[in-house]
Amino acid sequence: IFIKNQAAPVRGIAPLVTIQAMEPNSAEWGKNFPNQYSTLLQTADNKTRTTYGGSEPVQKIEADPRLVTIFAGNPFSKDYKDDRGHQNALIDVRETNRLSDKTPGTCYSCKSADNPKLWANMGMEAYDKTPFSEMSKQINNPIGCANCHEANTMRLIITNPALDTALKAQGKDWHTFTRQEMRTVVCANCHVEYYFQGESKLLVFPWKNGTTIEDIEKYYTENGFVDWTHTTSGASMIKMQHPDYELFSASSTHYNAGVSCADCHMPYTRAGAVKFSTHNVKSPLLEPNTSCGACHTDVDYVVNRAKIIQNQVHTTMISTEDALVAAIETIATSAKDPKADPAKIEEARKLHRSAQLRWDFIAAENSMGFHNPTEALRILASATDLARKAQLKALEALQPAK
Amino acid sequence: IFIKNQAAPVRGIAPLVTIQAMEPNSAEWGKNFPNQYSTLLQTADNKTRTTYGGSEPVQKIEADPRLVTIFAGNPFSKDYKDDRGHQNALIDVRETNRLSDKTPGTCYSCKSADNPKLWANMGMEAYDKTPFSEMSKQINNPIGCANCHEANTMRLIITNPALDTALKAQGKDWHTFTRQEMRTVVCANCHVEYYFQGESKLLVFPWKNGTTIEDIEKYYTENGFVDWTHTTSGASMIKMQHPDYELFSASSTHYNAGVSCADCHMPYTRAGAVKFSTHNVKSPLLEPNTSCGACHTDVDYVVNRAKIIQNQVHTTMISTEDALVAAIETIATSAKDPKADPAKIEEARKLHRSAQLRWDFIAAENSMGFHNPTEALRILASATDLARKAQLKALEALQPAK
Amino acid sequence: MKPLVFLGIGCLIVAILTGLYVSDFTVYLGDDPTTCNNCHVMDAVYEGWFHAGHKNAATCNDCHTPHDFIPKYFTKAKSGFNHVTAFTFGHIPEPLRAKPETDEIIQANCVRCHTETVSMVADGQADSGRFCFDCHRTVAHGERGISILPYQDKRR
Ligand code: HEC
Ligand code: HEC
Ligand code: HEC
Ligand code: HEC
Ligand code: HEC
Ligand code: HEC
Ligand code: HEC
Ligand code: HEC
Ligand code: HEC
Ligand code: HEC
Ligand code: HEC
Ligand code: HEC
Ligand code: HEC
Ligand code: HEC
Ligand SMILES: [Ca+2]
Ligand SMILES: [Ca+2]
Repeated sequence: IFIKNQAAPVRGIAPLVTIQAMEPNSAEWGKNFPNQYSTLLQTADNKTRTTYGGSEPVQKIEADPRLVTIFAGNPFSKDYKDDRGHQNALIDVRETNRLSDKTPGTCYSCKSADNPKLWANMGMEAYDKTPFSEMSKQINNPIGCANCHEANTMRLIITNPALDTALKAQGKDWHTFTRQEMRTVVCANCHVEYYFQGESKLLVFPWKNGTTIEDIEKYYTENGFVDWTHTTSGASMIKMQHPDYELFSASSTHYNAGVSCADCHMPYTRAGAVKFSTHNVKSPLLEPNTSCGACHTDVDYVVNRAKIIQNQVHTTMISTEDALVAAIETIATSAKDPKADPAKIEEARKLHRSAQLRWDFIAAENSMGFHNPTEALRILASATDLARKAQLKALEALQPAK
Repeated sequence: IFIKNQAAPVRGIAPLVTIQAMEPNSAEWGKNFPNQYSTLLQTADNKTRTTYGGSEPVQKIEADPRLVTIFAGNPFSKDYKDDRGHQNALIDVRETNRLSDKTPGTCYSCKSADNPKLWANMGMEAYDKTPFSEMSKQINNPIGCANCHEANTMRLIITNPALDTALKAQGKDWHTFTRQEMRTVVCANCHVEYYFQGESKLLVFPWKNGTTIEDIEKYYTENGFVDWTHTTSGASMIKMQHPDYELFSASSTHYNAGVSCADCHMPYTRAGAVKFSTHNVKSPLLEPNTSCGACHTDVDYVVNRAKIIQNQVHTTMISTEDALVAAIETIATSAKDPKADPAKIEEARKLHRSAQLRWDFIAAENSMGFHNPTEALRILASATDLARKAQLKALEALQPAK
Repeated sequence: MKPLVFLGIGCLIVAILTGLYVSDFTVYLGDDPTTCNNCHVMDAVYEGWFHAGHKNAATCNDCHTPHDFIPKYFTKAKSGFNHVTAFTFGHIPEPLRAKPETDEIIQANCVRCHTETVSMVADGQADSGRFCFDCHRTVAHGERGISILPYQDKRR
């Protein structure tokens, strides 16, 4: 059966049924592509944990109580779980304690295959303005084929208008990207830092100045955006969210070498004699032979290096958190002191904001630094420095002027 | 069997003359090995600078005046040049302003091919006790074949008794090392952190607990060694010196992959049809095609990544230096204050020592972090944190006790 | 009884012959690289070899089989057996990886062709514990991840 080379028609894409443009139901697409569909469904049931990742929805604020102080006043201090497979996106966004009456429809932007059609029909502005509970009625499918592919051609496309806009703002047009670039950029539909702009809660990616942490900080400073006010330090804060794409693409070893997200998270697998991209997207450390083994001969060696890197980043991140907690507490104490110089307290708060958004860029990113080890450590080192400077400034506020 | 499958005579080494054991004069060895000898001589004339290295004796304390504050009280605040090729070792050690009347013979340990024979004849203790100016009479040859090779067999061997002892203290015997391991360990004869033990100024490598920075700090804390007392902060300091081997071997990407110092710094070159190890040891960034090119096809890509890494490390290192300078000045100010709590000042000084020996581990290392990027950044991040903590402790010393 | 035994033996012979026929047995006796590429699981290594430095210098067997007559055919038979059984029964490792014996064979072949070049450095003074292709990682099959993964274009 497998013996000879298979004839071309059996190997390629021979569609059985024609798919409607932006079809929200992945089962329909699955009729043509059973392997991709069945592996997509497997993301529902992944359970294994790795040292710093995996698919268990571990409650992070219990695992690391510093986070409660660090996020004081923000919904993330109430509920912050590790992410799991794409099939769970809808369940998880509906169940999180971070929701409130004011949650906008925007929160569905990265959770459902219904979006492309809804955005096409009602426009993103209208979608984002609709309250979350209201939008729920029209959202029935978790992440699926329509989030990443054009129907029938199966080309990778950008489906989230916010990404299209953000790239345009940088003078980039994704239609000119190579296929290998698309294997990364398609993940940037969702795995990126975002904020809700203005009253209409429009989804925007803060990339106008570029995508490094310094560029993003500059963007928020310029437009005056504030996610929340820290209830202990009083600083105007930014919450970073999953900047996987931004960290990875900041000249990391793998990015510069032309490696894509899909190379590691959707490696080619074989079913019979056919090779296809597994759509069971998960931690590559769970199956390093298929994932890393395609490029690295000595898989034990690279997995071991990955562990060393993650441990180095984790140790450093914990030191940064200790510094942040110290800064927050010192600012709070100084601010209460009637003799404190208010200008200096304000400077200390600005330093707290700068420190924490840097730390969060690495903490909210999902690979414990592996996606870009040296950049992660550079950023954490400067976050620690800024946090300690915030603490020093808060103490200075109590010194009599000379 | 296949690796060693050639009969000895065909192997190309057909000695013309027999060499005396530990022959100090490389020209003698050169009769048998003209390629190795002529490339060794080339290290005399290298002049090109790279962004962070190369072979110009740049005066570091002029390039970066923070170093004057950081090394206050130590000879390195007077003269601290970038290193250059092996042929210059003798000239440079004789000309440095770091010498004084008290300089012991030990300072010649890593500068001359005369050493192996002298150590064999007079013993290392006697050698090290002899004043530098006295030893000068017996030292005529710069670094040469006898520092790395056994005569005639041309086997790589360990010639510095201090290294032999240091390895033994860790339960290691270099006679069991593979050839590939020797291609790294032979550099550890010299490119390692050392100190002068006791009155006799015996050369010792502080490796009993291991070779990470934490192990080395523990060693010095346990045996109470102090290099000098910082004249501004008053702390008991350790000066780190060229821990190239220790940083590289701390599970770096290349070390873990089995790459050796010689692979990058002595890459194979061709003379006619035959290839040999170039003995013109210098920055691999000067000839990356030979150095990196055999393993990495895309040489521009790796050189670019090396630059990015070095820039990240350099930026972080400068922040650490700023933190150290702030700590030093704050401790000095507080220490002068009669109201200061002396116990807290002492704690601040200990923190200063811990911070600075970490920073120096990376600053005195010669690759601007490239030898082990993540470890370098991890160490700098913790150095910054410790320096800021020293500063905070010095301020705390002035607070009235609660 | 007897006819049954003959029938059994006959079937066995037919089965073996069919096996040899469908697995294209005779091609394994030659040195043509397209033989190896017969299995499309080998597409990527074939493509890699085709685009890398040795295409004009060495075929698969120049590197992958020993060069004395008997070991050569022994290796061919052994790995041929592995290949066919693996392929027929679907035990195809993911990804394909050279076995330690294969590494030794390749190394010997590198040295066989490049004896003069490496005469000064491969002098066996101590076991270096590594292979030519630890440094020359791309000479045979091009860049990994580009060649070993099928159907991919490179970004730059
Ligand atoms: C070179 C391989 C590689 C590339 C390329 C890569 N990743 Fe990863 N990714 C990893 C590894 C390794 C981890 C850590 C997994 C762990 O700790 O279990 C990870 C973790 C993650 C996680 C968290 C997984 C979990 O277990 O919870 C997400 C989400 C993720 N990556 C998304 C991305 C995105 C988006 C891109 C592209 C922008 C990308 N990755 C590129 C290797 C890679
Ligand atoms: C439509 C939005 C969207 C797109 C496009 C998307 N992701 Fe995700 N991804 C998510 C969401 C949402 C989750 C978390 C789901 C949950 O926790 O319920 C997630 C989770 C993950 C995880 C964690 C899985 C686990 O088991 O812990 C990985 C890894 C991941 N994504 C990688 C990728 C990669 C690689 C791509 C591109 C090939 C990609 N994602 C494209 C939205 C998206
Ligand atoms: C730009 C895309 C995007 C938007 C907008 C977005 N998310 Fe997500 N969400 C993701 C991705 C990607 C993941 C998986 C990676 C991670 O958890 O860091 C995720 C994971 C989650 C998870 C599971 C992990 C966890 O954090 O507990 C929840 C719950 C969630 N999102 C809720 C929300 C809510 C509530 C909003 C609106 C405030 C929202 N998301 C807006 C992309 C998005
Ligand atoms: C999270 C993003 C994402 C989702 C959701 C997704 N795909 Fe894909 N798909 C990819 C990527 C990335 C590739 C690799 C494309 C390439 O190499 O050009 C791919 C490749 C494919 C291919 C080409 C053959 C292969 O396996 O490489 C087919 C067919 C395909 N997907 C079908 C589907 C179907 C059917 C669904 C829904 C059941 C689906 N995909 C859902 C990202 C996705
Ligand atoms: C598509 C190819 C590809 C895949 C898949 C891949 N890598 Fe790499 N990896 C590379 C390239 C290229 C480099 C750069 C070095 C080089 O040129 O050899 C690299 C470098 C590395 C390094 C050295 C960088 C450092 O920071 O120490 C590590 C470690 C590593 N990879 C681990 C992994 C792990 C773990 C996985 C799987 C999760 C993986 N790689 C998957 C191609 C890949
Ligand atoms: C993977 C390649 C590689 C390995 C292995 C390596 N180095 Fe280096 N080394 C470099 C690079 C790159 C630089 C930076 C040169 C520059 O900045 O110009 C460097 C710099 C140096 C310098 C300073 C050179 C100068 O230009 O002043 C010294 C000394 C040095 N290395 C010694 C060692 C020793 C000793 C070892 C083994 C313990 C070692 N190296 C291992 C690549 C390597
Ligand atoms: C006998 C002691 C000794 C040994 C053994 C030794 N070095 Fe050096 N090395 C030195 C000294 C001393 C200098 C500085 C000479 C000067 O600046 O005058 C130096 C300088 C260097 C430089 C800087 C050259 C430049 O142009 O900037 C490099 C690179 C280097 N060594 C690498 C190595 C490597 C790799 C090995 C092992 C193969 C090695 N060294 C073995 C003592 C030694
Ligand atoms: C354990 C070996 C070792 C000992 C002992 C040693 N050196 Fe060096 N020395 C080196 C190496 C290796 C280098 C090149 C690397 C570097 O400069 O960091 C070097 C470089 C130098 C240089 C040129 C670069 C510079 O720093 O200006 C001078 C001068 C020098 N040493 C003087 C001395 C003096 C004085 C002593 C005694 C106090 C001494 N050395 C003891 C190994 C040693
Ligand atoms: C700084 C240390 C050092 C010095 C000094 C040194 N060598 Fe070497 N030499 C090496 C290393 C490392 C190798 C590589 C050995 C291996 O691969 O086993 C080597 C290899 C050789 C080889 C084997 C062939 C080759 O090129 O790889 C010969 C012959 C040789 N050296 C001769 C000499 C002669 C003659 C001198 C003096 C003129 C000398 N060496 C000085 C470190 C040194
Ligand atoms: C003897 C082989 C060899 C030599 C010589 C070599 N490398 Fe590497 N390099 C490797 C291996 C092996 C890895 C690990 C990744 C992998 O498995 O491909 C690596 C990884 C890297 C990486 C990714 C690691 C990171 O931290 O980002 C960079 C960058 C790199 N090398 C640069 C260089 C440069 C620059 C030189 C020359 C100065 C060089 N290499 C010389 C074998 C080598
Ligand atoms: C019948 C299909 C087929 C043909 C024809 C074929 N191979 Fe393979 N090859 C495979 C399969 C399946 C594997 C994986 C099974 C294994 O690892 O033993 C493999 C694995 C290998 C390996 C890695 C495992 C090892 O033995 O080190 C090498 C090398 C190899 N083949 C070389 C060749 C060469 C050379 C030829 C031509 C003379 C060839 N193959 C012809 C199917 C084939
Ligand atoms: C110039 C020598 C050379 C030639 C010619 C050559 N190979 Fe290889 N082959 C190698 C080397 C080297 C490796 C890698 C061994 C390792 O990394 O352990 C390898 C590995 C392989 C592997 C295992 C895959 C892997 O990445 O480990 C297969 C399969 C293979 N070769 C098949 C072939 C086929 C089929 C041909 C002819 C089209 C061929 N080889 C031609 C030297 C060669
Ligand atoms: C059948 C004989 C033969 C075998 C076996 C062989 N080579 Fe070669 N090799 C050649 C010839 C002939 C050339 C010159 C090719 C040219 O210039 O096009 C060459 C060129 C090279 C080159 C320089 C060109 C390049 O691609 O970078 C290197 C390096 C090399 N071989 C290494 C190896 C290694 C390593 C092996 C074993 C994995 C090997 N060779 C096996 C015959 C062979
Ligand atoms: C330590 C890394 C390393 C190892 C191991 C190694 N080589 Fe090389 N080889 C090199 C470098 C570097 C060059 C480039 C020399 C030049 O171009 O000046 C080279 C050059 C060559 C060349 C000449 C290429 C040309 O362009 O003409 C051949 C042939 C070769 N090697 C074969 C081998 C063989 C066979 C082995 C195993 C016995 C081997 N090499 C082991 C690093 C290595
Ligand atoms: Ca997860
Ligand atoms: Ca230098």
